[in-house]
Amino acid sequence: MTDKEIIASRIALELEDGDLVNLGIGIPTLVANYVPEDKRVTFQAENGIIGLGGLVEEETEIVNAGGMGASILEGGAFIDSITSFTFIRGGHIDITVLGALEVDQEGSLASWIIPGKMVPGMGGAMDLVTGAKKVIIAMRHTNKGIPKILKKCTLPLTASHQVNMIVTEMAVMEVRKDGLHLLEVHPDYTINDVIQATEAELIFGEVLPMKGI
Amino acid sequence: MTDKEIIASRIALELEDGDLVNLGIGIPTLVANYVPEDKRVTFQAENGIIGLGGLVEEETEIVNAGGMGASILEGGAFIDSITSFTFIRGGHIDITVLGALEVDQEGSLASWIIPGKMVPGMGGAMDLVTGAKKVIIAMRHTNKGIPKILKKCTLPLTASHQVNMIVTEMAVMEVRKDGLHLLEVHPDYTINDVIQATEAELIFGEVLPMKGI
Amino acid sequence: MRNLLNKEKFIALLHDGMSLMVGGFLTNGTPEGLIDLVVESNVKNLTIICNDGGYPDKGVGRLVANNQVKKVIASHIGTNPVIGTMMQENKIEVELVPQGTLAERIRAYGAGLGGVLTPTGLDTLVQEGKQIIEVKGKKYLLEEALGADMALIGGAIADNYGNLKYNKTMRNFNPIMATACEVVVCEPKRIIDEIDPEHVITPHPFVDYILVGEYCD
Amino acid sequence: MRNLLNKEKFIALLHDGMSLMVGGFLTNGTPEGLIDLVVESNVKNLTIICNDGGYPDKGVGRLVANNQVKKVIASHIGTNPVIGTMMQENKIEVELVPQGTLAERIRAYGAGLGGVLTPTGLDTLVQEGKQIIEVKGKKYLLEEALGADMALIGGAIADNYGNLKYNKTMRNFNPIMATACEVVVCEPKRIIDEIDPEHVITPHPFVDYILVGEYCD
Repeated sequence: MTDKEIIASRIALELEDGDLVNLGIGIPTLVANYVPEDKRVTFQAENGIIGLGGLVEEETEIVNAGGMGASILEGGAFIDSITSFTFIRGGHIDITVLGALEVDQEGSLASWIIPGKMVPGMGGAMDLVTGAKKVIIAMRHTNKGIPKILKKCTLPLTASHQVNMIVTEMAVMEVRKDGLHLLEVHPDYTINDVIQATEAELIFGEVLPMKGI
Repeated sequence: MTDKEIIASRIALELEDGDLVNLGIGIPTLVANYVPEDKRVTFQAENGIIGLGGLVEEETEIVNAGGMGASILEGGAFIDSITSFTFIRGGHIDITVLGALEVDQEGSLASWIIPGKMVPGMGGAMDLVTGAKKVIIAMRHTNKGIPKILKKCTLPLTASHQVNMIVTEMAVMEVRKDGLHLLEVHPDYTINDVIQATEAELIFGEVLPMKGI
Repeated sequence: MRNLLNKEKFIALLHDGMSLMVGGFLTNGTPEGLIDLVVESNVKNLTIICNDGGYPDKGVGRLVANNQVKKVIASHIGTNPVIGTMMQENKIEVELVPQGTLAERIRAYGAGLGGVLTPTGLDTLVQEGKQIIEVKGKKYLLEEALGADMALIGGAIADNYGNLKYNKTMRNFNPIMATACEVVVCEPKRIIDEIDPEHVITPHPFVDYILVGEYCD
Repeated sequence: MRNLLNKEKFIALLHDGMSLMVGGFLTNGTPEGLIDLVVESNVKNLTIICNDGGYPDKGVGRLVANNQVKKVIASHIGTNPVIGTMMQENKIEVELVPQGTLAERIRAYGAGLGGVLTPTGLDTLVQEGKQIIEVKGKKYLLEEALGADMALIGGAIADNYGNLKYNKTMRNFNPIMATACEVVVCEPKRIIDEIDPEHVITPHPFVDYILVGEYCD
């Protein structure tokens, strides 16, 4: 499995039967490929779909939140942006999976601006991390060796204290009141490898091998 | 014509082609009977109809804002209460016609509570008088001889400074910045009759006979 | 279909002191079958949030008549003289809210907003105890979000996935309340295979349970 | 049908310095025919309110590329590098607004509200210059209502009365913007006799003009 596949398949294990889930662009999108058959999970696209299906090649009137041709599943609904963010901000989304530039041990994240360099905008990300019941960050553990999991974010925040879980190709971490807990490590790495690649302080006791690998 | 018919038919002359209009319960409802054929007026019922039609006798799933069996005209729409009050509060209603217990020369009105006696509630009235572009009060000039058009309302207000026009069986009055102007008097009454029946100060110059009589 | 609920399971969800939002406008679109069951359960000290007080023998008025209600939050109670009388006798608490404000407060809760700024109610009794906030030189009342423990949704046609659309004027407060409660129960008028995705008013994730049985055509 | 509008009449409604809300999400549901005409009019100093910056050759991005835009209010401009470059060079002003907040601000204006209280953006740059208001012990940002001079509505099917429904995901911001502007112009994909009253998304009183002609199938 590639790093992306490791991250996506591990996150898919967090989905529960009946969940409404919003997946961000990039690695998060891949999570949909790993939903266990016995779980009925509904995906939302914030541009206005409840019951998002797979991508389609042909010209279509349906797009996903990345603007790509997409489909809707049976039992789905098309909604406007207000209803879409009623779901998102109102706590009706069980899980959102998003990428990030930085995450810190307090559960804050940065993902929408590198001042003076790149200002794509926050899109729906600020609402998603504020409103979803569970926020999972899906990203590579480092940016070419430079830690992305920090004591304190240095870039402008997307939100503070909203991240619940971080899944990388190396490890699974959970943000709790007392700090960032290292729960699982991928068999290819040691706990020390993870500590080395992480600026944040990691709290751990028994650490399990990454599930689903 | 009865008093009610005089009031309703005079108010109907205020409706312009293309207007969206909300009529309250009682005398205001009668205004719909007098819309000139050459004017396309759309009526709203705040429980959720754009394009309200007439009352119906048979059992129906459609009711008006008074809970009575009603109908919808071609080109109409059923909406929820949020959309209904988006129309109302957002200034999309051209004219609302409502009854009142008291109106004063500053354009304030009282219509939803007589403390210790009757507390029906404001329903949609507070939003209607706050949000509609033009607020017309349709009511008998007095309550069995006791003036209802006052210098200052004595009952708890529905809203302050929102009434634009008052139409009674005796007269047509307009609230302007400098006070309450007497514009028209029904041919059965003299200006003095109107002044006698009104506690508010009436400003007037040339007074016309009530239109449409 | 998932999340079907029968009479016994519904009654098991009820408890004394809970808050209930009940859809409908002068009982048009009110789920009378669910009201039957709340009466049967005889749970007490309810807070009822509804557009209006219904009638003594119809809609939420029946819960009042059965002495199950501690407080009513509504825009209008004029059609139910029982509530007026009980209010004068201090047997029931009534909070009157302008209809558009009631809709916005419920929507705000469902949408995760703390509240909205409305001009409605300024310089009236409605203003009492509320923050007045100025935006661009204009004054507004801060009206706070309003949620509840359970929504009772009526007037709906459900599909096999739990999506809802509504019959004509029965829509009113139903779709708004379906966003704003911990548990959302719908008593549909009927259940069809699938609602066209463009015609769904309340998408299925808002709906927790659909009541089936004698209360459904 | 009333309120039909041709190309010349539409262009006559445009003027320098106006604010335009443009429906669509990454140009899905954006009225490209109306954009064509705004380009043709060459009006300047526009404020554009749109979910995103579109693409350099599609959607509102074309107005930017044609140097007609003074300010963009959007949730995302990452798909249009031209805007990013012009922003760095101070040739265009960009106000980035969280997508849900953008929708709420527009809806608030259309509904006559002064603003809404949202938790989104707290403790971030979005908070700058805004009132923080506490409700029930929780902090919220006061986000003010946002209206515009004109809405350009796309992705719609109109009926002969001027009611609109929308094609699939083309709904997005269109129905919200249709409530929040002085003048609302729709470029429908097609016009049908009548939309079922239960399927209307934007009732006709919200719509001022329907564009007809070559821009309509």
